[in-house]
Amino acid sequence: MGVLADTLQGPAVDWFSISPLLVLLGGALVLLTVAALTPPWPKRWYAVFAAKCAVAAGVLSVLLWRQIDSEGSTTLVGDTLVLDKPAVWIAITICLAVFLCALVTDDYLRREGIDGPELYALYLLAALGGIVMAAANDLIVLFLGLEILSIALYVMAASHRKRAESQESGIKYFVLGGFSSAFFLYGVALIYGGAGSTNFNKIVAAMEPTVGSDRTNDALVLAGIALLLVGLAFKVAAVPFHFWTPDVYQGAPTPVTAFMASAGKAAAFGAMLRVLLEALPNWSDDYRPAVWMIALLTLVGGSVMAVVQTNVKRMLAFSSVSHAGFILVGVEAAAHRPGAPMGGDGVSSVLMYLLIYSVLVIGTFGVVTAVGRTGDSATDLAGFRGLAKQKPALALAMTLLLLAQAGVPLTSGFVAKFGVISAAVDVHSYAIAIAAMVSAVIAAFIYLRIMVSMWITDEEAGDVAREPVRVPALLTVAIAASVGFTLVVGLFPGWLINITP
Amino acid sequence: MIDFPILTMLVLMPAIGAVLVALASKRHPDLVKITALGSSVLTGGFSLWVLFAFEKGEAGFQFTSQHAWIRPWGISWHLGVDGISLFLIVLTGVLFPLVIAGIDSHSKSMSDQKRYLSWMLLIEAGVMGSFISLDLFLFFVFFEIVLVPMYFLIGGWGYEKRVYAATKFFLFTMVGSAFMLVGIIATALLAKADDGRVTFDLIKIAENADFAASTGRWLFFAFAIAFAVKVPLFPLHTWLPDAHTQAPTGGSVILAAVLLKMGTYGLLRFGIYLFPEAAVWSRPLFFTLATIGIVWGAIAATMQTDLKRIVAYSSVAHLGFIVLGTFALTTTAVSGGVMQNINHGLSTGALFILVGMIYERRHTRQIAELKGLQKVAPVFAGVFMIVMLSSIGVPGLNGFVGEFMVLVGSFATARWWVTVAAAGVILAALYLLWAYQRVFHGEPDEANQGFEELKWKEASLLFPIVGLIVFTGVYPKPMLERIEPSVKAFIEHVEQHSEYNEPSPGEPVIVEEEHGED
Amino acid sequence: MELFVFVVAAGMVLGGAVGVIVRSHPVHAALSLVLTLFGVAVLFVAQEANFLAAVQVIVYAGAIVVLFLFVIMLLGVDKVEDLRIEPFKIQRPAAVAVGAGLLSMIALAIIVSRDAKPPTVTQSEAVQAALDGSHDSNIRAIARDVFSDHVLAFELTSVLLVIAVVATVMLARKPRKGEST
Amino acid sequence: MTAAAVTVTTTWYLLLAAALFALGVVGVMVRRNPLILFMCIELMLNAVNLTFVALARRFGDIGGQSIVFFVMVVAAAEVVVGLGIIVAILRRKPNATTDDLAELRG
Amino acid sequence: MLDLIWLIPALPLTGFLVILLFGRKLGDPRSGYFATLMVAASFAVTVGVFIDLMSLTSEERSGHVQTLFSWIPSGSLHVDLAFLADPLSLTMCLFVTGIGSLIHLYAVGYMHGDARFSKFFLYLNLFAFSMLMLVLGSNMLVTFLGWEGVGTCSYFLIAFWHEKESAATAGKKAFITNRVGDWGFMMAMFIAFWAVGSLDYSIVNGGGAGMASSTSTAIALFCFVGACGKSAQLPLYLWLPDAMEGPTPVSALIHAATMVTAGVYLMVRINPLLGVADSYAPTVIAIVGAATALFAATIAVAQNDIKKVLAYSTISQLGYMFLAVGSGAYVAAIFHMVTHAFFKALLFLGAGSVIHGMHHQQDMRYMGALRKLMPVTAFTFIIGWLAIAGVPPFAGFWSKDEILLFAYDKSPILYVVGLVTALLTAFYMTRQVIMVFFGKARWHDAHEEHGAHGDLTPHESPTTMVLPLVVLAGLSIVGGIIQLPSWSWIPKDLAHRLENWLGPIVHGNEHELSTSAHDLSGMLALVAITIALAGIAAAFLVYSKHKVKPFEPQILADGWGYDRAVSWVMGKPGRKAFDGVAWADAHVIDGAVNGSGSLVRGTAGQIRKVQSGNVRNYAAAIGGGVVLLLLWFVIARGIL
Repeated sequence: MGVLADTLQGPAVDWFSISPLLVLLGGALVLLTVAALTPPWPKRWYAVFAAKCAVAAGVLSVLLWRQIDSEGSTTLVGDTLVLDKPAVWIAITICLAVFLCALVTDDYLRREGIDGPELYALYLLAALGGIVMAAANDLIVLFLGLEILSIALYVMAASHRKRAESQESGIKYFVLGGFSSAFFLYGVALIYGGAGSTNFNKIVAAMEPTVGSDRTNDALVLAGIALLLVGLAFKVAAVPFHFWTPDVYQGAPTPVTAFMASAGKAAAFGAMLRVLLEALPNWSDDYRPAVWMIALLTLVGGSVMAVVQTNVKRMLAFSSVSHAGFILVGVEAAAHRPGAPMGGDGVSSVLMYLLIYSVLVIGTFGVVTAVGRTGDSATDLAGFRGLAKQKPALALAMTLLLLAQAGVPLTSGFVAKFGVISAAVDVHSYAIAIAAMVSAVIAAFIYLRIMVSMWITDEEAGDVAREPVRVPALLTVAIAASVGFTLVVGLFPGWLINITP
Repeated sequence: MIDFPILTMLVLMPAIGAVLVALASKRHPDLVKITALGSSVLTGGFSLWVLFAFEKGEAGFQFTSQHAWIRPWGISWHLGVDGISLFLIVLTGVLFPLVIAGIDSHSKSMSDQKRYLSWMLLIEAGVMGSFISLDLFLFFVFFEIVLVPMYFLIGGWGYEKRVYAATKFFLFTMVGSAFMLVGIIATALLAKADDGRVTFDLIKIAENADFAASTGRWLFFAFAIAFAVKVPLFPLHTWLPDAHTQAPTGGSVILAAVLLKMGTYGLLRFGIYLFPEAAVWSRPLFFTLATIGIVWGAIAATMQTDLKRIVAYSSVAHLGFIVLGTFALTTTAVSGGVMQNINHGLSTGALFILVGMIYERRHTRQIAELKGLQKVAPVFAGVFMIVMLSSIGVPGLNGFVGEFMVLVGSFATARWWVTVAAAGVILAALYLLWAYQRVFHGEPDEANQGFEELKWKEASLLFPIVGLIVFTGVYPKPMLERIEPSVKAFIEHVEQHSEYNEPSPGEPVIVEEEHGED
Repeated sequence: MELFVFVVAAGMVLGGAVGVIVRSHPVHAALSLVLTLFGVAVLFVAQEANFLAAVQVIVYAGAIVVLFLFVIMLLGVDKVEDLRIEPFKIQRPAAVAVGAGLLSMIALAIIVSRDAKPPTVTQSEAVQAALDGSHDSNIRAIARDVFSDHVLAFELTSVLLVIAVVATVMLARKPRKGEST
Repeated sequence: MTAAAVTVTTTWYLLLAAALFALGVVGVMVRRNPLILFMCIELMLNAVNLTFVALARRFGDIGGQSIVFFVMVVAAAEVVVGLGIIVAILRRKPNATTDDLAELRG
Repeated sequence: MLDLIWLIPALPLTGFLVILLFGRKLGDPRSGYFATLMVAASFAVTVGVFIDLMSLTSEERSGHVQTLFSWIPSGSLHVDLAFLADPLSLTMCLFVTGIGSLIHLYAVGYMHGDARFSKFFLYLNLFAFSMLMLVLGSNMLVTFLGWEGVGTCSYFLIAFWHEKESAATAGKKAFITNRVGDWGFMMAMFIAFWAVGSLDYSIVNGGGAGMASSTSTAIALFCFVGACGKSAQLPLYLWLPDAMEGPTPVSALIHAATMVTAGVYLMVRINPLLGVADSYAPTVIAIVGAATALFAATIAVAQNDIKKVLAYSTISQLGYMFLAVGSGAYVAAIFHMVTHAFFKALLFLGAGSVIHGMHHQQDMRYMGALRKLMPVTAFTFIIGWLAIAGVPPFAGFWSKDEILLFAYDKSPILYVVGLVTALLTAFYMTRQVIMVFFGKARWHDAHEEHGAHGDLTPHESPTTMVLPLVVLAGLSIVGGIIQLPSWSWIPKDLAHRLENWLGPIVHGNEHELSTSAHDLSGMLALVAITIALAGIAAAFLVYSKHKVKPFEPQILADGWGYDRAVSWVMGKPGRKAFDGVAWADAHVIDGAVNGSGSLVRGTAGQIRKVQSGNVRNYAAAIGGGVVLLLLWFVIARGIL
């Protein structure tokens, strides 16, 4: 009888604002369906297509950026997504990552004989999840984004059927990932219990009155925050939730590792900033010390653990842990100035770091991909021996990228570190700043080791017999791009700093 | 003339050269060498131009050029030269061509040779940059970037334990600069308070910002650690013997002659200049460390069995004098320190060259395996003797002038330390003469019979340096009158920003007329 | 009455959970899981979440557990896991410690904040209308909520399922020649 | 009935859920069979669901329930993928326990 | 002529440069003659300047400064490269260049045929230059320049035959021991500069009145430390005996006539400071001087090496000079310096001639009865002997007597010590003369021992060597003329010439003899003479007539074992300490550096065990993290 009376009004949807998501989704679906129906595409097409989708999404994001410039930031789809600069920034970062990873992946797949559209589709979908994470305005949406990204990554990690390591890394990542996201979800539940909603604005609103007054009644929320932190810390690979990182990074197909280290980290940190600064600004005093501690552990732990490694992928895994520590320093700095819509040096320094590091790490793993040779197994230091003789250009590129990771001036890495450190210093957390720099020195040791084996160590008898290192076209493009970016940003960082929100 | 960006050229010329060398084709080896030499010679030419165009009486910075680099962070490409940095530039400009032309890198292949040369030129660019940059950030960039080529130089062309030495050098120095980077940022951000926008400009900060005493001291130490490592100041010196010994001759020369000076120069220009109060406050510490360094380095040198290590440790001792003079903060002492930078560069550089030649001839640096070289190679021995005497600090050679000025200048403010430091002069004679006796005196055994006399090529590399050694020793006035005004201004700056007052000696009873001003 | 239901259901839930942890045979573990799931379903009903209760039984107890059993049977991985031996000495104490710590902390939090005034939650009028509606309000309300306030989340779940499909395709697809598993 | 004197508040449910969650955690840490390890994760998710539902009732908010609905989907997806990976591995080495899957270490 | 002072050092410098460039071409002997010519020319110039100066009144004689250029102008420190022409510096120049040229000439013969002939004169000229810088310097720093220069040259020349291990070592020893003294000199300069703001003698000396007596004392004593090093006084005399390793002309020029007197010169130069210094300062100097004199004399008694005897006697005579300085007898000090330069140079050259004739045999036990074979050498040597023994009217007598006179006035003890030294001096010199020139020829034994062949009969030396001997002999006879005592029978205008000449330098600070001493002077002279004769007589009894068994205990031969003690300290505990430092540097300091490195590796090695690769452990770690976080949030932040 009253059926006509209550026709459902869904929330208004500004399709343009979510167009990047749609492009990525569409791209993935096309790859899956069309590729499934058509005979295998000629080589490179899958990769190029995926790359194009990423570019398209990126371009749209840039347009959105313009729009924000003119009309300011808004929320979308019934308050569940935010459209603001950090969100778009992360989106662009992720698209860039997808673009480069696609190029790196192309020849890799054919080399390993597992060609096919699925992996690219997963890139795109994972990217979608990541963007959602960074743009979420609702814990559940954020959680779903997280799951999309994670599950995609589980599969990708396990996708190299020939290598037992690949599958082992898959299962490990999966189990621990599920474990930690259960914690995250429980955290969401507890916060829901305290705030009566999972929407950021509502949470802030609901908690406003209790702030300052007697705090006992939000113990639930505090417990929730703890569990949320666990979930996020796991994703960004912060000590002591980092244990999966080396194993997974080493086991996963190298291009996938690159994707994890770039897009994965970017999304996770985007989400972390959202949760801590947007949803829980009133608790900054509570979680800042925790973040501080985690940052310290991550910095030191990552660098120290890296020192004893001999497998380059593992080294880079630990170095990515210590990079996460650096970014956490920025987060800690940002947490001194919560509230104010994603403002403050902290946030921008983190965002800049994410972009720079993503490009950097993909380039690095790109080189590793090439050096890994067929079977993706020659990734220990010995694999790099005498690379300078065999492929001077490649060695030089790797050297530059490593120096950048070490934070040597005139490279993008230095700019990134500089930004984070100055953010920390600006809020007078000197101790963590110095700790960060010192641990950077420790980490530098492993980069030097890699350089040594490329440039200085003499080749041994067996080395000449090894399969030569091939650097196919698309991979070259990817590496060249990231090296170029590294140098340009290193020499003229002004513009980048200017545009970072 | 000023509108020609000559200082910028000092940095760019070698950098461009490095790139060209790297790109040059392997098929024209001579072309590679010529490119490298050409760019370094040009750079040297520019540095000499700076020297001659330099206004004598001027205390302030000359040839300054400033362009915004990273606006959002208030960082600019700000270069300038004053009396304190002038001769460091000239030394760098003159030494590099000599090293590039005169010292064989013993590269295995042509591509090796190319790499060697471009690393060399990169070092030159970095060193030049750090001597002329007037922007904290810019300085740090140069200060840090030098590590990389040096690392590869030691690691790639060094001796037995080269990788260990190179890594040690890289990480050790990096730890130091880790603190400095934080210090630099903190300085800039704290200085911001006064005038809204952030700036990394050395002069602006030094003139405007006044930090609370405690803050200033923390910041000062953040800087000082980095420089102390670079100098190297006892007890942060142990990277140096390894680096020096393992580096190829060219590397050792550069390392000793110019790289270490980035430390002493930094202490002066960035440490004390920015934080006079803290510097004055912490002088006893630095006096003590410097003095210990002088004695300790000398003693350690005496006991070395490796000729190159002796020279390396002698650097520790000599740099101790420079630090002592720098912190003594009297015009004479500071000028002496600045001058000693150059003197040490010349004499120790030459010593490393000579040791390198010995190694090339005998393929050993072990004193025990050398004997009676003076008999078979008297000229070689003679040159070695002159350089050694300058290093010992015998009057009439350059070493003495700086050393004496440092000591006499420091006596007023650091009496007891000077008393000890002066005793270090005895030790200098001890270890060098002992080494000389073991290597050059006595009857040469058959292994050393065939020791070649100094060749013309080698002579042409050494004689310019020897010439400078003698000239500076006999007639240092031209140098001093260019250094002095800047030093005076520097000390006035310190006096303004701290309660330190430069002591002046008791008034002479006879008026100054007797002293011919020229 | 309510108490009785809670106690029984709680018993099922915990009993099942303990079963999952201690039963050494995978199949038994799976069956204990079913027990837990049913208990949860009961509690759902007790919490007036009828629709969810139904889904719980159908999806979980039905699909998921069956899937588990299927895999167990298919791969014949029904090897009895000997729970008496534990390669890592500290593992179990650690497990207990963590479990106890976790439980105590959260329980503490819950108890401390039990009397806190629950925040006022306002339903979107569409949902409210559904709730006021006389018959099968729960399902209608969920439906309206899902398609209004949580529509994005709903769409995202679809993406999730797509990934699941791709995953199975990737992982299960017969390796082409040249590949060896 | 006298039993009605005692009212079952939301807190009871929350505590129960917490207990269930804790059991799940313990399970993950003690069981070696990947499948069972997996079930334990399911336990944890169920605990969360229970919490949501209880809270949803307390607030009279239907949103909580729809969240549970989504969680179930997530759980399903996870199971599918997880089982996929496990199958792939167990095909390679039957009866492998998680302890056997420790090639990557250090 | 006064403005030609610069020529005095310039000429030897020219010689140095020319020989440096063309030495090989000039060769042997031309380069030698050239060098000699240069020094001789500089002597000529000196004479010219000297005459100029003479013609001035005593007031005008002091403070003629010739500034070449400003050397180190920095801050308040202004050091010019300037020369000071005054009676003192000129006196020094005269005998430096005079005796210098003689010894150059001598060396032409002595070094004939040496492989590095020209190099020898290269060093010799450089030495002459440095020595002249030392004495002519108008400020302490220029003096120091020469001071170090002569030190370096003596290093070169001692180690001239560097193939000989002992020679090389001796050279090194000399340099380093001198460095110890230089430390004192530098300290003195530092204090002086900060006291008066300049290093010019005019200002430093003039400022003496103004500054605290403690300051002037410090300057004076630190200078004395330097002097001890240069002039081989206790405890730094060690290097001089070893320095005999050098060619004999070197020993004559550097280690007898000129360089070693630099210390005395310096003390006289700063006599105004000594004047205003605390009274104990001169006393210290006098005591050290006297002690050294006696100490060295005792050692000389038991030496068998012809040059070692002379070396110790030199040390002893220098002791006399410091005794004089300490007693305020600056003129006497200079007087003795000059006479000593004459006769000691003579003796050394004589000894050189003997060695030359004996085919480099230096051990006196293998000599004897040489007076027939080397008449000239013997004759001149005997004159030198009489001079040093203090037999009138030879030069040595007058100077030594005057010193003793002042010593007596300072303190009887010092006088007695001086007297005993005089006795010993006469004794050991007589001993030497007898062993070398008289008695029976013992040189065959040596040759048999050394199993040498051919005709090794000693022979007289060539003219180039003999000529200087004769000249010096003449000077040793009449040298006393320049400063005769004011005794009744001595014409007034002959007496105290040197004193009047040096008046402007020392007036006011020269000790005024008490009347008692003045009256006693004749008496004391007689005592001195008897003592000298007694010494000679005793030596005759022992060594010629063999009435008494010679008393030459080993302890004396070893120089009281002082040298050995010092080298033991340097060798054993000293070396230990050095090794300790080196060890600490390598293991403690660098150990800390490398240790921190291995610490990181170690911890990493431990942590990686946790990275076991097992999922359940990782889960446990995560769980632990969760609990910790909950502890923080729920307990620390929530409930507390």
